[in-house]
Amino acid sequence: MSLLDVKGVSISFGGVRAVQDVSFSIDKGQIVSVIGPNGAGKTTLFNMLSGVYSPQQGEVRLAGELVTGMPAHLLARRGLSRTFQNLQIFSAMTVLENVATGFHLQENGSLLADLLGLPSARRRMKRSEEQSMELLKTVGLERAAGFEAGSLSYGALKRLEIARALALQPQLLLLDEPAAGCNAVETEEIEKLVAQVAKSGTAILLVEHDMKMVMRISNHIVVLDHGEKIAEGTPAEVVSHPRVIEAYLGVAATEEATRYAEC
Amino acid sequence: MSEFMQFLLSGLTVGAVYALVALGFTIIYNASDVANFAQGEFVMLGGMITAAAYAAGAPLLLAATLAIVLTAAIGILLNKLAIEPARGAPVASLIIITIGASIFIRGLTQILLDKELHRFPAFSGDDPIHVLGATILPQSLWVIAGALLVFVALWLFFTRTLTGRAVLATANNRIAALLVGINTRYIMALSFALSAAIGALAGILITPITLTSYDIGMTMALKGFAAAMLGGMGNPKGALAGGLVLGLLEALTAGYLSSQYKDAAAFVVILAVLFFMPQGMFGRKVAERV
Amino acid sequence: MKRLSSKQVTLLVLLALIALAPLFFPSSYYLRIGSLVFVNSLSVISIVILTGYVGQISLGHAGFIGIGAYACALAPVHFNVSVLTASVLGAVVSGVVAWVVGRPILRLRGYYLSVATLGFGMLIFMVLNNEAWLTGGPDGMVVADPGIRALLKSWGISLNNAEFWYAFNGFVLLIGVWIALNLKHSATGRALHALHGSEVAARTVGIDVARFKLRGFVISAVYASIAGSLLAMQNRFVTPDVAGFMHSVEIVTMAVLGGAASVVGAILGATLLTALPQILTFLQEYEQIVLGLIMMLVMIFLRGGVLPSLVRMVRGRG
Amino acid sequence: EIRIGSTVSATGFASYLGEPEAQTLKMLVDDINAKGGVLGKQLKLIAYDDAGDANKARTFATRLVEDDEVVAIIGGTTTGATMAIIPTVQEEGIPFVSLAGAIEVIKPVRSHTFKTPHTDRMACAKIFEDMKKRNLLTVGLISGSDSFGASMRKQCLDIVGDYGITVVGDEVFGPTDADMTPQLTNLRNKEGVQAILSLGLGSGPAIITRNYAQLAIDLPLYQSHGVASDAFIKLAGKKEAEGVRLPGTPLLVAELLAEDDPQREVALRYKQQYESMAGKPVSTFGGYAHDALYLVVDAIERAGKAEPAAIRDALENTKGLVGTTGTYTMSAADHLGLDLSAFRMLEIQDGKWKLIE
Amino acid sequence: MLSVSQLRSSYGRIEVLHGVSLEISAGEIVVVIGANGAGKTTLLHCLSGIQPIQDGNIVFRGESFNTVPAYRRVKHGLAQVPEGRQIFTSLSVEENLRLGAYLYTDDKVDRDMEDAFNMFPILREKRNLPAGGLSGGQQQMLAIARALLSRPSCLLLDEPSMGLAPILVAQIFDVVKNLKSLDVTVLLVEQNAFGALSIADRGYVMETGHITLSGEAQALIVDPRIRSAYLGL
Ligand SMILES: Nc1ncnc2c1ncn2[C@@H]1O[C@H](COP(=O)(O)OP(=O)(O)OP(=O)(O)O)[C@@H](O)[C@H]1O
Ligand SMILES: Nc1ncnc2c1ncn2[C@@H]1O[C@H](COP(=O)(O)OP(=O)(O)OP(=O)(O)O)[C@@H](O)[C@H]1O
Ligand SMILES: [Mg+2]
Ligand SMILES: [Mg+2]
Repeated sequence: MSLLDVKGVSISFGGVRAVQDVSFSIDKGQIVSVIGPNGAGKTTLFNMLSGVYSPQQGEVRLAGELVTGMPAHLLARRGLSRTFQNLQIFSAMTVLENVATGFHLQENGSLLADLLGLPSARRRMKRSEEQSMELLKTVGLERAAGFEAGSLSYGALKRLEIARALALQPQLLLLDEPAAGCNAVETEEIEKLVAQVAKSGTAILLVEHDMKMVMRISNHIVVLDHGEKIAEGTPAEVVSHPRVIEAYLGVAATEEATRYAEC
Repeated sequence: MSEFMQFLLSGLTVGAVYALVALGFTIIYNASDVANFAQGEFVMLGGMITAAAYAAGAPLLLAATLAIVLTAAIGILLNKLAIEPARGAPVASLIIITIGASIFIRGLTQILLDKELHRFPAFSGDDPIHVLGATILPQSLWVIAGALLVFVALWLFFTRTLTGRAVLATANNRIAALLVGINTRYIMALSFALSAAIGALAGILITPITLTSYDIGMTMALKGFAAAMLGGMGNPKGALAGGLVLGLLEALTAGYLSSQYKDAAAFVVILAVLFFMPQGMFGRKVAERV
Repeated sequence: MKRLSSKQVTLLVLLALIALAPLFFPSSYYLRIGSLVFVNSLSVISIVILTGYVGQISLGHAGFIGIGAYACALAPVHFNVSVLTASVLGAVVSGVVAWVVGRPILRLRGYYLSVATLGFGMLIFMVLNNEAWLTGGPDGMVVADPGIRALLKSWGISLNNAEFWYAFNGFVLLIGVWIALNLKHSATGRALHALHGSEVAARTVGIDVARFKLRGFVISAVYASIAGSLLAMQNRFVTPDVAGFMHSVEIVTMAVLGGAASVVGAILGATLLTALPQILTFLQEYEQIVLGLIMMLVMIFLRGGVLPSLVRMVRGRG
Repeated sequence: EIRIGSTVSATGFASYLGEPEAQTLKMLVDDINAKGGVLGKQLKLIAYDDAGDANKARTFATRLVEDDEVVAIIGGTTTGATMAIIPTVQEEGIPFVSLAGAIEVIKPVRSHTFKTPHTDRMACAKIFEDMKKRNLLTVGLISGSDSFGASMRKQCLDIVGDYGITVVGDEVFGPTDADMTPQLTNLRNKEGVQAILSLGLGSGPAIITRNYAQLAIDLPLYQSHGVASDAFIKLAGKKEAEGVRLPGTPLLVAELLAEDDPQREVALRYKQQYESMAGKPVSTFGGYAHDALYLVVDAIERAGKAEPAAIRDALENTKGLVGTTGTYTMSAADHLGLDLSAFRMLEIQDGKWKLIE
Repeated sequence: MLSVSQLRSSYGRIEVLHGVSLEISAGEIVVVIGANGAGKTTLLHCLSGIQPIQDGNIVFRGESFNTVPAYRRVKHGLAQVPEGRQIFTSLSVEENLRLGAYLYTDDKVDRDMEDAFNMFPILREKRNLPAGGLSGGQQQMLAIARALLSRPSCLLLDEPSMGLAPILVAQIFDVVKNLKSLDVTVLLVEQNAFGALSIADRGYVMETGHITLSGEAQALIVDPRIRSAYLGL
C-alpha cells in the first residue's frame, strides 16, 4: 500500500479545468516531483491534496484512509504538511513563534490549563520552542529567531516555511517551489535538506521549476499540462518525452536536465 | 392590494435613502478599504448646510450647491488632515479615526449651526401622487431618481474610466499603484471629495422627507453601512440593491409583522444573507491564491 | 533570586497602582471613576482578546455586556437567586450565546463580520428595549444589592459604597488581567495569533481555525458579560444603553486607543476614555469637538495605540 | 455661594429635551444672581451633560455630591438617567428634583426625590378625557420606541380602559425612522378606528403628521406633550398640522391664558426671557427646569439656610408655588404636587396653538 | 543614465544598505546578484521610490531623484517589476495591463497591449478573469507585461525568472535581451546568476548591503569567487 494514493482527481474554476483526472501515488521515503508549465495545475493539485480545495471528482487516500476533501487541520493530524508558493507567513509573529506553531498538535492541551497558566501548559510551550530553535538551525535561520517574520527577505521566508512544515514531523511533505528565489548555492542547500528529510522516511511531493534540483533528487516525476497528466516516470524517462520537451523544458533546458537526470 | 402598494412605496422611499448613503461608502472603500464612519456626517452636513443657507435667504438651488461644495471640501480636509497622515495604520485605527472625525464634525456643527431639527421645502411640492390606491410624495421620486443616477454614474466611473480603475487599484495594492504611476494621494483626495459630495447630495434630497439635525449622522452611517454590506461592499450594484432591500424589508415588516421589530427583522435577514453569501449579494469573492 | 516574568511584573505593578492610587484621591468620586475604569478595562480586554488576539472585529460586543447586566437585574427577580449568582449565570448565558451565534458569524471576514456582530448587538438591544414587561423598556430596571458589603461588614470590614466597588472591581480586574495574560502566552494564544496572520497556514499546521475562533469569541463574551454584571451591580440600575451600539463603539475605541493587542494597553485606553469626558466637562459644548480631535490625534500620532507608542519611545531613547 | 448641581441630556438622543433645560437653568441662575441671589448669596450652577446615558448620569451625580459638594441636584432628563441618579442622592441625602416624566420617579415616594413634570399618566388622562368628550372611543396608537414614547405608551395603555376607550392598533416607530406610512396605513385600516394617537418626540411626530396628510387620513390626530413647541408646526408644515390636538402646558399658550390665570404671568415672563436669549421658541421641557429651579430656590428661602436636609424638608412643604407647568403643592405623600389642571388641551389652527375649553 | 552613490537605507533603525554605489549607462543591461537578504530588493525599492533613503544620491538622466515621489518616477521612464509580483488581484488581467499604461491614453496603448498578449498568449486567454486567480508563473508574466506597458526607458527587474517554467525562463531572458535593441536600459536582479550574466553587459555582487565586486559580465562569469558562491559550480 502506498502512502498517498491519488485517483482521478479533477477540479475546475468557472470553466477552467485546472486539474483533470490526475492519478499517481507515493511511497514512504520517496521523493516525487510534479512539473509542468505555468498554470498546468500543480499548485491546484497541492491545494486539493492538502485540504485547501475539495476535489470535484476523484479520491485521495492517505495511508489507506480515504481523505478526499478532508479539512486541512485534520490532514495535519494524519501527518500531512506543506509549504506555499504564495508565502503564508504569520508576519506579525517572530520567526521562532512561526516555527513553534508547527508544534501546535503536540503542545495543544486543555484550554483551562492555558487560561490558568498551569505549569504543564508552560512546559509544553517551552519544549516546542526548544525544538523550533533546532529546526531554525537546520534551515540556517537561527540568527533571525527573534525577528519579526515580516521583516525577512523573500528567500529567508521560503526557508522559514520549510522549517514550520517540518515541525509537524510529517509523513508526507508537500513543497511548492521551495527553491524559488534562491540562487544555485542556496538551492543546493535546500536540496540537501530535502534529501535528508526523505531519508528519515518522510515522503515528499515536490513542485519545482529548477530542473537541476528536480532531476537530481526525484525518484519519480509526474508531468502536468493544462491540468492533465501527460507523462510520468523516472527523471531520465521524463526528460526524453517529446511532449514534455515541447510544453515545458524547451530545447535549452532539456540539455541541462538530461545531464542531471543521468547522473 | 393598495395596502401592499403603500408598503412598497414606503419601502422604496426609505430604501432609496439608504441606497444613497450606501453608495457614498463605496468610493472611499474602493480607494482605501476603509469603511468611513464619518459618511453619515456628510449626509448630515448636506442637509444642515442647505437648511442654514436656505433659512438665511439663499435660493434652494444655490444653498444645495453650496452644501455640496463645502462638504466635498470637508471630505478633502478629512483625508488630508486625518487619513493621509495615518497611512499604513491598521484598519481598526482608521475606523477609529473616522469615528473620531464624525464626533468632531458633529460637535462642530452643533456649535456653528444648532441642535434643532430642520427641514426645507420639497423640490416639487407636497401633493401626493396616487399609484394604485397608494400615495407617494414627489420628493420620494427625487430621492429614488437621485439614487439611480448616482448608481449609474458610479458604475460607469468604476467600469468605464481609467481613473475609476485607478481608484480600485489604489485600494487593492498601493505599492503596485505607485509603480504604474498612479498618484495615490490625488486618488485618495478625489475619492473623499466624491464620497462627501454624494453624501451631501443624499442629505439634500432626503431632508424634506426625513428632516435633519446635527446628530442624524451615526444612524445614517449605520443604515448605509448595513445596506452596503448586505449588497456587497464596494460594488455600486450592491449598494443600490442593499439599500432598496433593506428599506423594503423594514416597510414590509412594519406593515405585515411588527413595527416594533422591523429593524430587528432587517438585521436577521442581513445575517441570513451573509450566512449563505459571506460576501453579500453582489460582493466579489476574491480568490486569494496560496 | 529568579527574575520575574513580564507577566508577573505587570500584575504586581497593576496591584500596586490599584492599591496606592486611592491615597491621592481627594474625594470618593474618584473612587467611582476608578471603579468605572476597572469595569471598562474588563470590557476592553474582551475586545483585546477578540480583536487583538484573534483578529476579529466586533461592533456588537455591548450585547454581551447587556446580557451580563440584565442577568443581574432579572435573575434575582425571576429565579430567586442572589445577584452574584446571577452574574455567574449571565456569564454562562453569554458564553453559550456566543458559542451558538459564533459558529455562523465567525465564518465572515472583516467588515462583513463587523456588520454581523453589529446586527447581533442590535438584536439584544432591541429585545431589552422593546420587551418592557420583562426589562422595563428604555427606562431600565433596578438591580438588587448584591449584599457583599453587608457580608464584609459582618466580618468587621466596613467600606462605603464607592470604596467597596473600587476594591471589588479592582480585584476582579486583576484576575481578568491575569487570565488574559496567561492566555496570550499560552499555546492557545499562539494558535489564535497564528490564525490572525494566515488562516490557511494555521489550518495546515493543524489548528482547527473555526474552533479556535469560537473559543476566542466565547472567552471574550464572558469577559464582556462580567463587566456588564459589575456595572449593573455597582449602579444598582440598568438601561438598555449598556447594550447599545455606542457602547460597543466606545469599548472598541478604548481598545484601539490603548493598542489593540495589549492587555495593559486596554487598561490605558479604558482609563483615558473614561477620564477624558470627566476632564473635558469644563469645555461644555466644546467637549465633543475636543474628544473627537483627541481620538484622531492619538490614532495619527501614536500609531498603533498609546501603549505601543510609549514603549517605542522609551526603547528609542534607551 | 450656594452650589446647585445639574446633570441633563444636553446632547445625545434626548437633547431635544435636555438642551432647553440646560439653557434655562443657566439663564435663570444668571438672572437670579443679577437680582442679588438667594438669601443674599450668589448661586453657583455646576452643570454636566450626561447625553442621556444612565451610567454617565450616575457618575455625574456622584461627582456633584462628592466633589462639587452641591446642596441640591436638578436633572435626569430621561427616566433612565433619573433612576440611575436616585440611589446616589438617597444614600447621600441630597435633595433631587427630577425632570423626567415617568411616575416611577415619585412612586413609591423617596425621601429626597422630587419632580416637576406632570407624569405621563396625567398627559394620557388629559388626552383620553378629550377623546371621550368628542366620543372618539376606538383609537389607534403609534408610539416611539425611545424612553419617552415607551413610557407614554405604557401609562396610556394602563389607564385607557378607565375612559371606556379601546385601543385597536398598537404600532411603534424608531426615533430616527424616515417614513411611517406603513404603520399609519395599518392603523387606518383597523375596523372602526375613530382617532389616532401619536406618542413621541423629535422628528417622528412631525413625520407622522406629514405622512398623515400624504395618506389623506381624515380621522382626528392627537399628539402628546412631547411635541408641544412652535417648532413642531414649522417642521410638520402648517397645512399638514392643521387640526392636530395635544395636551400642553400653559407655557405654550401663555398669551392665550385668561388675564386672571395665576400662571399667565410666570409663563409669559419665562417665555419672553427664554426666546430672546435662545433665539428659538420656548419648549415645555425648558419649563420643567424653570420650575425645578424655582422650587429649590423657594425651598432654600423658606428654610433660611442652604443645607441639604433643610432644603429637603422645605421642598416637601412647598405650597402653592406657581410655575410654568402648574401650581405645586407638595406633601410627604406627594413629591410632584401637580393636578390635571396643569395640562391644557390645545389644537393647531392656522399654524397657531389654540386653547380648547 | 542611472547613477547611484553612497545610498543608505534602513527599515526602522536597522540599516540594510550601507552606502551602495552603482552606475548604469543608457542601453546597458546590468545585473545585481547576491544571497538572500543581501539587500537587492531594498535597492530596487529605493530606486523606484517605494523605500525612503537616508543618505546618498540617485540621479536619473541627470536629474536628482532623491525627493521625486514614486509615481512620478514612472513618468520619467523608470519602471519596476517588483518582487512578489504585486499585481492587482481583484482586477482583471486586462485591467492590470491597462493600468500599466496608466499615464497614456493614446492609440499606442492598444497596440502595446496586443504586443503583451502576443508575448504571453496565456494572458490573452485569461484577459477577463481576476488576476488573483492566476497561477504563480502567470502572475509573474503579468507583472512583466504590465511594467513594459509603461514604456520605460529604464526597467528594474526583481527576479523576473522566479517561478517560471524553464521554457519561459529562456523566453524572459530573450525579452530582456531584446529590450536592449529597443534602447531600454535594464537593471536586473537575479538568482539565476548564470542566465543573467550570460545576457548582461556588466554585473555587481551585493553582500549584506555592500557592493563587493563588480565588472564585465563575461569576466564575472568566470571569476572563481562567483562560480563557487553563486553559480554552484
Ligand atoms: N482559485 C482559482 N480561481 C480561478 N482560477 C484558478 C484558481 N486556482 C487555479 N486557477 C487556474 O487553474 C490553473 C492552474 O493553476 P495552478 O496555480 O495550479 O498552476 P501551477 O501549475 O501551480 O502554475 P505555476 O507553475 O505558475 O505556479 C491556472 O490556469 C489558474 O488560472
Ligand atoms: N519590511 C522590512 N522590515 C525590516 N527589515 C526588512 C524588511 N524588508 C527587508 N528587510 C531586511 O533587509 C535586508 C535586505 O532584504 P532584501 O529583501 O532587500 O534582500 P534581497 O537581497 O532582496 O533578498 P532575497 O534574495 O531573499 O529576495 C534583509 O536582512 C531583510 O531581513
Ligand atoms: Mg504553482
Ligand atoms: Mg529580494
